[in-house]
Amino acid sequence: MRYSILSVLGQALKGQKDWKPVWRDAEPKPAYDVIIVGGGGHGLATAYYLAKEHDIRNVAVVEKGWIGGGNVGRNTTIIRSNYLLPGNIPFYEKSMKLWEGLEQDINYNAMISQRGILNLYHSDGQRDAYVRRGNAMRLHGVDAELLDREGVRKMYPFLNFDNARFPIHGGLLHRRGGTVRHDAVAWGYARAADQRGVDIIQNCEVTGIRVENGRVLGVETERGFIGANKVGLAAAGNSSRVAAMAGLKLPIESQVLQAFVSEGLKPLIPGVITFGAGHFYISQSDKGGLVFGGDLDGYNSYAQRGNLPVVEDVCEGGMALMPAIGRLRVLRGWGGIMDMSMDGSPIIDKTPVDGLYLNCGWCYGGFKATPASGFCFAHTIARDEPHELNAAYRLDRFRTGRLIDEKGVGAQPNLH
Amino acid sequence: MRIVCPFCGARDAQEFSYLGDASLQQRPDTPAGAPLDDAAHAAWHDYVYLRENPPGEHTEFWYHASGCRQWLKVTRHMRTHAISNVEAARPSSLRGAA
Amino acid sequence: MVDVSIPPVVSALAGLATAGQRLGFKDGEAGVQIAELTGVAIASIAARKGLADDLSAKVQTLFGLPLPSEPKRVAAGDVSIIWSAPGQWLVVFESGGRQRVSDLTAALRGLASTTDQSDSRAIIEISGPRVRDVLAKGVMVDLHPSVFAPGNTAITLVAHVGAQLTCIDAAPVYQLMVPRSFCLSFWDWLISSAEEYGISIGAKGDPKKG
Amino acid sequence: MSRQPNRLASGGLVDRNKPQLFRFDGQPYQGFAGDTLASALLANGVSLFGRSFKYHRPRGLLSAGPEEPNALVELRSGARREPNTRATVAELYDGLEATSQNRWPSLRFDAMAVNQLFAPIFAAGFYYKTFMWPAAFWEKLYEPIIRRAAGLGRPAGSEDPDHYEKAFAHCDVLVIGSGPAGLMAALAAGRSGARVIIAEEDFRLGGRLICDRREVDGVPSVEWVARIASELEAMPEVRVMLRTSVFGVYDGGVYGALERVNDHVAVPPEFQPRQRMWRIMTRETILAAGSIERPVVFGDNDRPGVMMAGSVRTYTNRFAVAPGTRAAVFANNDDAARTIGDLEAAGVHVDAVIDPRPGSTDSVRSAARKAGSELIEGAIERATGGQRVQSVDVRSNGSTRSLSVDLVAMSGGWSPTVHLTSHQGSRPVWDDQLSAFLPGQTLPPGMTVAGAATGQFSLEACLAAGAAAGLDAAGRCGFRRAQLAVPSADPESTAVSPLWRVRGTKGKAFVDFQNDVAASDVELAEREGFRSVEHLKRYTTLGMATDQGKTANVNGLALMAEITAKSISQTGTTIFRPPYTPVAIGALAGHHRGEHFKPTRLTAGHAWAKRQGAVFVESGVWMRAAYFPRPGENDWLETTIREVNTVRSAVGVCDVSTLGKIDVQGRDAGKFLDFVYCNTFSTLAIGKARYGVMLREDGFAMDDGTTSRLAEDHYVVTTTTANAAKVMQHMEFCHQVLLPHLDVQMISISDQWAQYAIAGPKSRAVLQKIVDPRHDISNEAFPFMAAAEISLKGGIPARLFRISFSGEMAYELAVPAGFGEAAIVEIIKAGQEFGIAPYGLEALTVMRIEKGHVAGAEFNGQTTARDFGLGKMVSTKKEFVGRVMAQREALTQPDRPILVGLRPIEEGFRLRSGAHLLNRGAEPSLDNDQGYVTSTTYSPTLRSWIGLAFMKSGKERTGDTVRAWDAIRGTDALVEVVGPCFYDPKGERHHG
Repeated sequence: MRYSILSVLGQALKGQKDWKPVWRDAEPKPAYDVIIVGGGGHGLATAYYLAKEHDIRNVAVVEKGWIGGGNVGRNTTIIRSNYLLPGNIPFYEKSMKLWEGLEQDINYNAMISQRGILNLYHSDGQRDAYVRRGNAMRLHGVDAELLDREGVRKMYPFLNFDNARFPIHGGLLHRRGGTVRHDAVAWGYARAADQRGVDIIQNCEVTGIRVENGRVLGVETERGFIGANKVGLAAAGNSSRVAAMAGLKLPIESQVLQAFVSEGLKPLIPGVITFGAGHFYISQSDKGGLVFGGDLDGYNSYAQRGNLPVVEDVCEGGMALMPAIGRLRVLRGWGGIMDMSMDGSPIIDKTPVDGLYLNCGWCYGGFKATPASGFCFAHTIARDEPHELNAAYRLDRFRTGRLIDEKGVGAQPNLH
Repeated sequence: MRIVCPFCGARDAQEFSYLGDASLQQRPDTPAGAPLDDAAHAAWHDYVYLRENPPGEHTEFWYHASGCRQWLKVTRHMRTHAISNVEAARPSSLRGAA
Repeated sequence: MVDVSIPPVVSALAGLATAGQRLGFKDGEAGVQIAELTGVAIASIAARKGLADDLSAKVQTLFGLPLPSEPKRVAAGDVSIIWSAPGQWLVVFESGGRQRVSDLTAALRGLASTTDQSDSRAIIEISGPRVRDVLAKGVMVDLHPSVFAPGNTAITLVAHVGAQLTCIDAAPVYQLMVPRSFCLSFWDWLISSAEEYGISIGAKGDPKKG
Repeated sequence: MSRQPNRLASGGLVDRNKPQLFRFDGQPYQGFAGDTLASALLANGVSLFGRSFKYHRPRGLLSAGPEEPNALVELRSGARREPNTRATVAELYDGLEATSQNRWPSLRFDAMAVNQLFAPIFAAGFYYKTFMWPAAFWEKLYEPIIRRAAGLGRPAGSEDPDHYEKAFAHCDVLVIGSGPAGLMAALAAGRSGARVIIAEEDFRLGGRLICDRREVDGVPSVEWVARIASELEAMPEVRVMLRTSVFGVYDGGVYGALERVNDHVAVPPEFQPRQRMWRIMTRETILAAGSIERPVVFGDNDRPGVMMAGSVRTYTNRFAVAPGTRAAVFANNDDAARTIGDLEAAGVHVDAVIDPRPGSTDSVRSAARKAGSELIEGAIERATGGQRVQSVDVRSNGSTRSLSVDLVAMSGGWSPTVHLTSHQGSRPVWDDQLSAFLPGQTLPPGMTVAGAATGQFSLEACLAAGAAAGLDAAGRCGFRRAQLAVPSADPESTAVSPLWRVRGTKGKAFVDFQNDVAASDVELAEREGFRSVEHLKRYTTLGMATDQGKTANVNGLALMAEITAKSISQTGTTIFRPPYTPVAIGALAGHHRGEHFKPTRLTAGHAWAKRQGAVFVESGVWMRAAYFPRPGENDWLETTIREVNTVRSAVGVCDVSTLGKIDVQGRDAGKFLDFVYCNTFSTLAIGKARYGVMLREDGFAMDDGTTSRLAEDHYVVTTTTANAAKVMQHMEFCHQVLLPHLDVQMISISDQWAQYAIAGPKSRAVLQKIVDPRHDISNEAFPFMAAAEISLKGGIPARLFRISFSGEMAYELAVPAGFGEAAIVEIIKAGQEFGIAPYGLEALTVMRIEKGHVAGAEFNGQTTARDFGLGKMVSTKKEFVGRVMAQREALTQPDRPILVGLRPIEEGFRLRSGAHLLNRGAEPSLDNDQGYVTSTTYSPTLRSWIGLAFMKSGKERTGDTVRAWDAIRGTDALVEVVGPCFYDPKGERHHG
């Protein structure tokens, strides 16, 4: 049923009786044109754009648990396109443009809210680095403004301007950045893909990838073999594990990133703020919770939980930046497993195996990329070649040295 | 998380810094001056960029930065974080200490 | 030879507190005593490869002390030796000044790499009935007497500052070695952690020695 | 002043001699020491505590503990305001101020209650289906309204005035909870000699033992608790921690706990923290956290006056408060008997006991008979009344009748408090027998669970289980198990048969009270396919309120199971995550805020520079002098220009102590340095210094600095200030992991040496006045790049390096840090006659840019030695870190951006870092991007702004004019591409 004022009011009067499942809980067919491994945001978006942009509808999304149970359901909901390097800017700007039209496109309210992201700087060097970034963004028509200390104070008077260890000098403001209701992205794409005939198969873990003479034939699952002409892997967090089923070793480590939410509060923080002198970023959800996070725990892990030192580090950053939150309480913390790549940038590419495609290495930036990732991965699968937007996200860049290392920390994933 | 440093005893992981996959000890041996063939490039690519990343036990480098400044090889389970072995990266025969 | 025109060595804690001062909670006996040990000379020694045994033998003859092979401190007279890493130790001289380091360097040439560290650390002695309550606010290692007795030492992180903590008496009395450049921050933490119990500042050693 | 109308004449654990005055919504009240805010308000006849999240329905007390979903208030005021504080755990103190929240204008008359009219629309997940038309309205109209309506309490908008601490504790056995199981566990472990910590989140030990009227060892349970408490207090190795909530379980036996040191007073005493966050490291843990009573889901079960039966007993027994006058007891278990007895004892008449179990049970029947209460086999369909329950509709064998009561004590059975057992991923398992989730199979290592937390609901079982657990834990820690008799307890019946919801009820039947999730929302979620527990939670927000579903989760899951005709174990459960109860952010930060956020490092010359009026700047964790203003100088630039001119024309001195310094000794020291640097050091002559560049293994530049050779087997390495620690770690890796066979010893000497750059044509003259005469530092004896160990002022040991960052004849003089201040004083004294002046980081930067030296801005991790124009330095003869990867095609391609100098065409134009370079006439676009400006400065020497940049094919483009495009700052100016070295390119001056 299409969502409209009429249908919503109608159902209100009928006691919400006629709503149908938002997506079918499909049973696997013997074979598909394309199988997407991973029912997270990227996998579901890929299926949607395969159907919408390339009219490939005989598609299955195979998920080991329930859709949206991975990182799309455990992140800090931030979207932005404030990148520094040419390989990244056009891709993330495409993502931002897709976000801007998403709700009308899929008829689902994901509560996209361009509240603005402010990256604070605390030294001249940091300011200059942000100016370099801001200018790079402007070269591609992405919005970026430099605020001085007073400009920041006007926006956020309750930040620590008085006794800070690293005083706030100003910030780089990206007004089109903001937040999205993360779960709704998975559900909305699932609904839209389902409506275009895509099968969403939950509780069906992929246990193997069948390859013969260098060509993919399909996937082995808990529920048996499912054939496919093409298989796309979108299992960020578990990419190494899944790729290993096809004999691939990846330039990726799986690491845990924690995030936190406070008790519900009346509005305090209108936009998104990132601290430049510590690992801390924060926004406030529509429900009133402060959603915040910081650095990776810094070691490999497949356990969706972290440890206390990072919790403390994040809160130290929070108190240093905004001592007004001292008496507010952390309600819940969670950990997501990040595909940390060797240069901090993702991989969307073909693989040495015919018909097998790879979408991984999102580090902790995967959520904001969801629409463009699905869009580009769909294109790469449908056309058997990368879209120009993901032309830089090749697997061979580590060999050639065409790295996309925004932070410039080299081959050490926990520093990206 | 607590790591039992073979020299300092049980310490919070907070005192250590992480490098990762202990295969970084097997540095390719490419003689200087010799021309670099594809094999050499491939070997170096794999050494610098490819990592073991298993969901089970994993042997990795940790550095006791806030303690004895020794590089350690830690064998840890990636799902439980349980540590089954810790040893010095440098064999004791090559340490200053007897 | 030390020349009279040489100015005194200035401690990193100079001016932060003066002996006899009382800080924090005022009533009753102070919960902790804090004193800086000044006038010490410190050498770090690292065994040359394969010569650890010869080095310990040499040190034994020089000071009648063994080189601890685990995190321990041994002391005799005005000399103490503190383990600082496998094959590395700190030799602390409470008198005689920097000359002692030069002498040691000469004596150990070929056996050890010796480095003067006399100015690199402040040494703070802390004791009193509440000393363990104070240290518990930053020290992550277990200080229970059954596991951290006199002679035990630990290089560790204390309130974001790398420091070396040694138990030197069962009273208990602890010695903290803090990198010079971090002293102000460390002092801020120490005082704010101790002031609820009351602090009395003391003094140890002879600040005049170069 | 009200006189506590509902306070019982006697009994309870409150101190009637200590009256406490407090205010709620401005209204003054009186309570007693030992009260919670909840019990005190209840004693004063207050039944309306708050408003619900979505519908703003009037809400009263549901519970008496941390599971409370309804009675949330803003505690304290001003900067100390604490929103969402549970009245049920807020300890009463004299002068307490509390305000109700999430209502307007007042708690009684809340305009937002109109939401109840729209309840049919506001079903679960309705947001996702609407607010999309027209698109622009979401951010402009809908969302702002929703945000204002959402949220609960108001945060204080200003800095938290209290301070917080962290602390670390170690023990053999950690006991969590001090009910019967916890007390026995602590006693058993303590008597066995183990180091024990027993943590209780309440301000009294005892758990249910002080809330129910029980007998242990033949004495009233309250007395027994007191006896055990004093024995525990007397044990030297046992630490009893009251007001301490263990909130999280972490790897390696680490537990997070929050001690509320001073939340029970208006303001913390001087020198004391408000709260202390403990990291407890333990070998064994006994979880004795008890259990939480479940509500029953029936129509309008959220009316104030509808309370959990166990909490009703807590209020009557522990706090001596009568929660009502005429009660109905509605329970599916035999606790009903105790509830009836306690209410009657408190003078509250129980009109009816409603028991859904066919035939009820003997114990309930006899209790009802004794109390003269009518026993009704059936269920409550609906509670009626507005801001207080007035009656209940009871259905019994087919017919429904109304009973007028002002108190409903309900009980749906007990859910073990298993939260901490699942913090490491272990899922609780459903037990049909007990109709409860029990701890999962794989508990966190070292944890055992005892008592009600593992489904042992009888007192005797709890006492026995606690004792056994304590003895076993001590035993596993190597202690001899103490002799310990398990005390007896009065008999009881714990029979229960599940009742999740009363079917076919009218009105909203709430599952999650705080988030207003009703049974109908669970049904809708199922209808729309959100059947997995994770989807149910996320779609309906069930269990996501501040109580984390402590009273709601199990009922919600049971409902979903019922609707989908599955068993509860098939339906499964979400796992709990830390923290168990919400923890203040300030407590998790502790001491490290404001100026103490990170440590501050100071050089030995800091105090001196301060006295000279230096302006300091953060440089990593260091504070460095940026410039030394003099009277009459208007800004940093004017001062900096003067400092530069002084150096270029005479002599200046700069504190460079922050540079990392590493002492490298050993027979293989030279060989080792050859491996970590891209250029060669084994060939460096003794008494010489050399500039070196270090690469990462991936071939990009990592750090640079000068290294000097003091002896055959002794080098001193300097690193940049920023990378000191990183380089030390890297060098240790290279030695310990890659080249363990080398004889090399490394130690940091950064804190040992204070170091000053003395630069300018007169620098030697200055030094000659302080360096002891026996050291010849003439140009011949001590030329450019010479290094030596010397002495000053008749014996101050020192090291002298003839190196230059400024481009002038210059030296770096190092002295033991203890002489750091003395040395700078002597240098200045000696330099007076030559017009010496101290200079800071700004002037240093100006001069290094004039010389085209690379620094932090160029070492951005994306650049190579070749990009710096230092390709020639890179050895081709020897192996070193980064050698092979630096030869990859993208790192060597000819048009790769390389370091160039820039000079604005327009006189006086201020060139700024961060600008990008475009060819003249080219459209601003990423494709046309030619490079970017890394460092800029005003050059007093050239009387112009100048800059360094990385530019595509930069070398070939020398002489070209390009655009410095800075849209961020709104400038777009023409600049000439020149060589990176603006000053004395031949390098004649530093040769002196």
